[in-house]
Amino acid sequence: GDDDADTTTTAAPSGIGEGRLIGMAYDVGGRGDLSFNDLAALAWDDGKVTYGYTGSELAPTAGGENREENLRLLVDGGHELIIANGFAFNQNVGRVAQENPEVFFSITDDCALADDFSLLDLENVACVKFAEEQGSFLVGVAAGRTTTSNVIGFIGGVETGLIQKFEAGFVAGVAAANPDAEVLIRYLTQVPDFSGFVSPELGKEAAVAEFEQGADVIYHAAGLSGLGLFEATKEQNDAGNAVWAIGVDADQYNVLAAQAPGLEQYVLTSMLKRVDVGQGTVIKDFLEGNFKKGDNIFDLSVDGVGFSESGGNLSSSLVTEMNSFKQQIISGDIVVPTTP
Amino acid sequence: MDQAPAVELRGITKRYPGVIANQGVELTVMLGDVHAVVGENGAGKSTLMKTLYGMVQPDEGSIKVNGEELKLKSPKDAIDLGIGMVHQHFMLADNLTVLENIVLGSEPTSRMQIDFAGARKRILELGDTYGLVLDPDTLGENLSVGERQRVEIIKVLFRGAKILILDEPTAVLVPQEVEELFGSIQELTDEGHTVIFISHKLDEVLAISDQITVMRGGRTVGSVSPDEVDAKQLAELMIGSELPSPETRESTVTEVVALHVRNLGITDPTGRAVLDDISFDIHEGEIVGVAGVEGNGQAQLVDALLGIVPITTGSLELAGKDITGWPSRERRERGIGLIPEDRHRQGLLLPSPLWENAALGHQTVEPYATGLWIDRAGARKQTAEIIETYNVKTPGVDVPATALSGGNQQKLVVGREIMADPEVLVAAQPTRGIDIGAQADIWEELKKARASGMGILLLSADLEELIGLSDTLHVIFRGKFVAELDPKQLTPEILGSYMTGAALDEAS
Amino acid sequence: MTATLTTSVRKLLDNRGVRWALVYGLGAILILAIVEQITGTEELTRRGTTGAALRLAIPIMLAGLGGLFAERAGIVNIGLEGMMIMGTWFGAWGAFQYGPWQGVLIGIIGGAIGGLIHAVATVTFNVDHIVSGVAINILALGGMRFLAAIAYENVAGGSAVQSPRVEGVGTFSIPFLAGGHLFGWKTPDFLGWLENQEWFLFSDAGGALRGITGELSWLTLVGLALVPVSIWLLWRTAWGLRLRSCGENPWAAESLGVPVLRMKYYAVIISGGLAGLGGAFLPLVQSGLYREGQTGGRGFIGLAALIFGNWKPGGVLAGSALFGFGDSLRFRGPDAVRALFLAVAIGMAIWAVWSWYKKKQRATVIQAVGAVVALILYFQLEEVPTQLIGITPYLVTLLTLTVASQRLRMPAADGARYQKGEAV
Amino acid sequence: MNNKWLVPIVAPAVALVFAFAVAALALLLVDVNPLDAYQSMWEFGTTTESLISTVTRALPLYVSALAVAVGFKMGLFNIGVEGQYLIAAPIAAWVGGVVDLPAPLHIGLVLVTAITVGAIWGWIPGELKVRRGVHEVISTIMLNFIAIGLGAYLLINFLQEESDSLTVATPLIGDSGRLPSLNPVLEFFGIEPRAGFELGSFLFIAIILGVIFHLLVTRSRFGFDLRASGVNAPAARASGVDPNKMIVRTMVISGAIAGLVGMERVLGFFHQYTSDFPRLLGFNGIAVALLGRNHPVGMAFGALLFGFMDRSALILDLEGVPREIVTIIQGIVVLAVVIAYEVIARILQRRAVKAAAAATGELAEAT
Ligand SMILES: Nc1ncnc2c1ncn2[C@@H]1O[C@H](COP(=O)(O)OP(=O)(O)OP(=O)(O)O)[C@@H](O)[C@H]1O
Ligand SMILES: Nc1ncnc2c1ncn2[C@@H]1O[C@H](COP(=O)(O)OP(=O)(O)OP(=O)(O)O)[C@@H](O)[C@H]1O
Ligand SMILES: [Mg+2]
Ligand SMILES: [Mg+2]
Repeated sequence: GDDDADTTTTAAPSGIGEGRLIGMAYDVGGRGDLSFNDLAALAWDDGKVTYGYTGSELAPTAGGENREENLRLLVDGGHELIIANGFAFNQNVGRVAQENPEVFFSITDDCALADDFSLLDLENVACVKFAEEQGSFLVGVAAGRTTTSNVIGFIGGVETGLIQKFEAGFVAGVAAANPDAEVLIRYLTQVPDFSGFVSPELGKEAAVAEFEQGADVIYHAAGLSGLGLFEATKEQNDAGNAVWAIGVDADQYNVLAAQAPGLEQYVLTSMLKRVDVGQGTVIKDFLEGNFKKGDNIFDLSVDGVGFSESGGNLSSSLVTEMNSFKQQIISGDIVVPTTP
Repeated sequence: MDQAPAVELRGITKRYPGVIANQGVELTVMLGDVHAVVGENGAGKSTLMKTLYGMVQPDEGSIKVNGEELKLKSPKDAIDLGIGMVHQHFMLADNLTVLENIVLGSEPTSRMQIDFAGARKRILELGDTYGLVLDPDTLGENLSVGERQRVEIIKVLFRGAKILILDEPTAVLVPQEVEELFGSIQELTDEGHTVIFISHKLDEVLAISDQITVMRGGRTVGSVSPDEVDAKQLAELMIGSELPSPETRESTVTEVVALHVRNLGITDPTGRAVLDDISFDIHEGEIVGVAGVEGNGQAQLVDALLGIVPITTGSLELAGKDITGWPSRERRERGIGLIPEDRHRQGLLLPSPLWENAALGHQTVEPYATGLWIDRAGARKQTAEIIETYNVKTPGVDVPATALSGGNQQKLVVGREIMADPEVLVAAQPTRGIDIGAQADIWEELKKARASGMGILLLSADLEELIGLSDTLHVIFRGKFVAELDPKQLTPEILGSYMTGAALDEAS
Repeated sequence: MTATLTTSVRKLLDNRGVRWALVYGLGAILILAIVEQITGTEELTRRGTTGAALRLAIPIMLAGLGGLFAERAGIVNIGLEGMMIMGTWFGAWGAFQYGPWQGVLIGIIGGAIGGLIHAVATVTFNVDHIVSGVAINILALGGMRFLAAIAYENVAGGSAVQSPRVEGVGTFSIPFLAGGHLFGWKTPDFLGWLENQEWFLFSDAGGALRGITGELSWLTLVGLALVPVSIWLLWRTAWGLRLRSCGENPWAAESLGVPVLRMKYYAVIISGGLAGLGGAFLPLVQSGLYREGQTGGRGFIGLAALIFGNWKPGGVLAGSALFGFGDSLRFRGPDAVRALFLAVAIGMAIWAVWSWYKKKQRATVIQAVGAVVALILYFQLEEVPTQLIGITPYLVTLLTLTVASQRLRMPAADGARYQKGEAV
Repeated sequence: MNNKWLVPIVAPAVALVFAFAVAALALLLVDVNPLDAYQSMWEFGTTTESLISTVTRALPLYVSALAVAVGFKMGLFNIGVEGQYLIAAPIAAWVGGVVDLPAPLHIGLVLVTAITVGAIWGWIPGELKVRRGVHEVISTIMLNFIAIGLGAYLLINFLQEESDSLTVATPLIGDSGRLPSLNPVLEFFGIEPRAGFELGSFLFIAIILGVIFHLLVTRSRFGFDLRASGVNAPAARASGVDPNKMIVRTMVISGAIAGLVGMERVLGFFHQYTSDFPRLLGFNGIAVALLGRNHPVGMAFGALLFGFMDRSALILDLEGVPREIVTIIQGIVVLAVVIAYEVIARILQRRAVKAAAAATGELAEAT
């Protein structure tokens, strides 16, 4: 589902952003996390080229304490639209957006919230949300069809509600395709320890354990820690066991081919969570004067989530089956659960 | 003979901040001699010896060894020249074996490893030759004082030293052990070694040395032959005046029991009794002395009286009250004072101001405290009074305790304990390591306190002091009180034989 | 040939440390095998479990060995964490620039630089060791962040907080035991075969040993080799004796012509180098890249392993292994963790019986209580909550220390401020 | 005698200059003009908003430093402040969120809860050290990790309030449980910070804690025992101090103060505990304690310095200068300051000894 997604963002008139300022506030990890920060950066960078706007980007410290300060700095810097890339910004955006009604904000994965976590309905905040469970369902189907051992692994980075959405969708997908298959579920760390998203060594040990327990396909929703899964997958294959990994967020076949060549061929598919599409859409809408407050849902129907076919590891029959599940989800015949 | 002297020190001057430890010191030691260096505390003996051993670099002066003028940059240089030193304070690592302690720094190696077998053999040979028996594989911590001494000497011999410096080797030994040591020294000089020997004990010096150098106030006062002088003359050379004595005058002992100790016993975690069935009384106005070789339970006795270690058996009564279960704080508040044996370890807060040091041990009572708070003004005033009464030489009450000389530190400790007027004062080594002048002052204060009705428990390694000050004298041996002696009819030799257990063997 | 082999094996067995290691090792496997029978899990003695345990243990052990060298020379090194951080950055950078083994070397140098700073502060300037160590931890964090920002910010796959992927040092299997290659010939995999036989105890032992003999990283091998090397260096050579004497009684050492200050410098620099190696292990073996915060407190845990191991190399290894084992179980599901509590209970019960036999009443009581606590945990926790799985290794370490800690003995002059010529 | 005041000023000043100089070299290496960088840091850092932010950042650091310093004073190294506040904060915040009381009681209850939980978490290593000889450095390290895990367990299973949000958080504390902002006071003085920057009244709590710390340590009998134990444990013991009680009490007090570390954020800002609550305050508190030499005023300056640097560093990102330079400065300052103190202390010690020797006339006697 790559190609249609790109067309949605590139059709805008160029030059409409000249002289305007759009700011980017990453979440912990910042640019270079090979994951959703990089995807947001992609949208922002592309937009600069396409529309001609400028602006600053900021990343918080490792603990993330200064998220709100970063937002305020960007406000002070005169940015008109500020992308807050991560659900952890929800209350921060809630406060800053109320204080600065003239500035627009776009949050990835969540909405502006009041201090008591009630939803704030603000004119100047867009909520970019993804139906991760739907995409995960589809790769779950791929896993269920591919496994020969009927044991499938899931590795979550940190046990948060967000990652549980991935888990729930994936497990449902596996069950739909292969009711006999068992899914092993491991989370690398627990809140408030968020290092599970950035620890390839933990990802690797979890993968090694699941492979040893019989899994032959493992899906990860663990950010950078997923690198460990890919390494373990390669080692297993080198040792003669045919096993697969499923990537997340970006098309990890392509990412690995560029940055860790040699690992990509074991990527069965990736669950695409198109943060670039989501934020790119908001940027475009904003510049065109069509800023849409509140929920901007990116699900299968708009190719906000999906799966990748890079590497050609999915058989065409399987792709067909996945696409048919996709249609059933879009049509509402299948409702994918969001909690395990 | 025109053979060059083994050691020739000329014009050695060493300055420390505020002190000139050595000033133009001259020392000539002939080959094969036992050469004694005497002088009161702080005369500069150890400094001079460390200079010869390369541990201290002199500011001025020259060093000749076997006729050759040299610069000694570190002990390594001295060791290479065949000089060895046994330090005043033993230099042993408790957690290394005797063997390791001895070979350290001069390890025989084969194939990149220490040749332990070869070293062990050498050590046993040396021990045989000089009568220094040792087990090379015990840990340093398990050694008695005498054994430590032997290890130190073998250390030196192991390095093939021809010139041995022994800095106060007899201070911690009982007379019988001193005999053994002197036997070994004899063997050494017979073999052509040169020995430099430091001691405060003039009879020893006269007995063993071939030549004596006297130091006073950092300078050499002269060099004499033992045939020319007697102990009294030597002492006068040392201090420039008559020897004071610790003699007490008339008895002040009363009938009132200040401290009543019954069947006191302590067992250590391994089940060994370190104190066993100890009973004694201290009356008001009485000094009770405890004699014993170091490590026979004295430290534990002090700790037990102060409540620092729990006792296994027995009971304690202070002025008629049972204090067996009291914590040490309460005991101190209710009248047990302590002059600890090591003032730096147990008696002082070196970096803290004098007034805090004066309050130490009395920080919960007036005038140092009011209620839950420290009374800083009161404490300062009291400190000034101690300084005044006990003649502590200091610029003020706010200088850190480190700034004071040892003797003045000790006077402060003695002063604060006596001024607090305890029922019972535990005085451990009250005059250790301080010079004769300060020593006499402290003896005087202890006598005064006794006269005022204080009960005093005196533990000392100085047998003269014990015999001179005590009204009653107990001998402690392997954690037991083995004899009660009358100090009036006692010589250090007899006392020494009790302390080593020799007299007991004869008796039984 | 066989004669020399048997004599060298016999010589090895004559060593008390080796004998005890064998006894403890086999005892542990026996307990684990019994627990597996009782609980029905198979995770405790799987090769993956022990393999992961070893991988997780090595960086901790290297930090602990680093601490050992420093503390044996009398310098407390709480800056191990910082030196490890320097090792991660330098190791990854070296590998990125030049290649994996150069990375190892540069990682060691990076850590050693941290050691040098600690030595200057504590040995030359006599700064309190803890203070200096804490400062180095902060400095290393900031320094490596800064270096990462300038080295990786503009590199594909890198950023201010992480390096691009770097190549690791490769793995190795022991021939015959784990089917390693010998001159290109793949030898039989004896332990792997044994593991699959389902013979009680033997297969468990086979699995557990297969994990620590097969697919080892070369760096793991280096790390393991450093244990006997350290023992040899510290307890057999003159240099080692001198170094230890500085931690036991530097004044005595000085009086015998040992260059105490220089020895302390050596020790602390080596300490840093070892911690650096432990740090470099993370990018080069475990994660394939440098990442800020990657050490995750392993330096501190290394310090704990050092104390746990009573300041002895074998003890450090044992402490790290225990920790690594607990840590490896958390990836193997809640049942495995729960089973571990049963193993701990049995172990402590045996220990209590031993103490009772030795007539140590207090120890018996405490160990028995420890056993009961572990047993209660085992029965009460139907399934260990996921949030608590992660803390298992810390809990087990703390519990073990609480039960054991009386026999520890640190170097007598550890942490003492030493100045030349101040000997009394 | 004015040495007494000179040292604590000169040593840090020298260290600061040195640290900024080293950092300047690092900046030159990456082609940044250090003077420009420092100037923009200064300009940004001294705005009203930044100053408020500086104080806000300094408050938890200060409390954390106090907690560490209590231990340091007797030679106990409480590396466990981190765990103590991270276990105290969620529980205290939860208590604040589920009760409803009149304002002072409400706030008081939350504070007391935090103190109690922190004290318990500090008591464990104290008791383990005394009873089982477990070194406090290891036990507190282990307990830090355990606190984080246990905190997560409690938060997720018991303390969290169900909401649609992905953020896990305790229930919001009602108005009566919130510390008021001091901005009205600032406005009274004509200072009107922009919205979003509030000077919290936790400031008063921190000041009171500092005063209590000072009285406790330097004026009370307990403090005397504490310091004596730190300077010379055997001497303290001989003076009647029970070292075991002292260790336990000190760890409990240290833990109690540590429990308050998170309260500025809980009561003054978040009004709840969330899964992304600030971490590392305990470790940074150690640095501040070292910087301020365990002195309440010194630590206040140290905390403010760290706060100022953290805040002013934010501008560097916008200018394309690596913000990490500030952490380098912080690390160097801590190391340089202890070295500077050591060197100056040695010089002074030498002088004091000389003066005392002169007074006793030993000098005259020897020459
Ligand atoms: N390292 C030092 N720093 C400062 N002063 C010192 C140092 N070593 C010795 N002194 C001083 O030098 C003087 C001589 O000391 P030394 O130890 O040589 O005396 P001594 O004759 O050996 O005394 P004792 O009989 O007590 O052993 C004393 O005043 C002592 O305080
Ligand atoms: N009696 C014992 N009971 C339990 N464990 C023991 C016993 N003796 C030795 N060990 C263990 O075996 C290991 C080696 O100890 P051992 O003291 O024999 O080695 P070593 O080489 O003599 O020590 P070092 O090198 O410090 O002299 C240690 O980890 C110790 O815990
Ligand atoms: Mg002397
Ligand atoms: Mg050994």
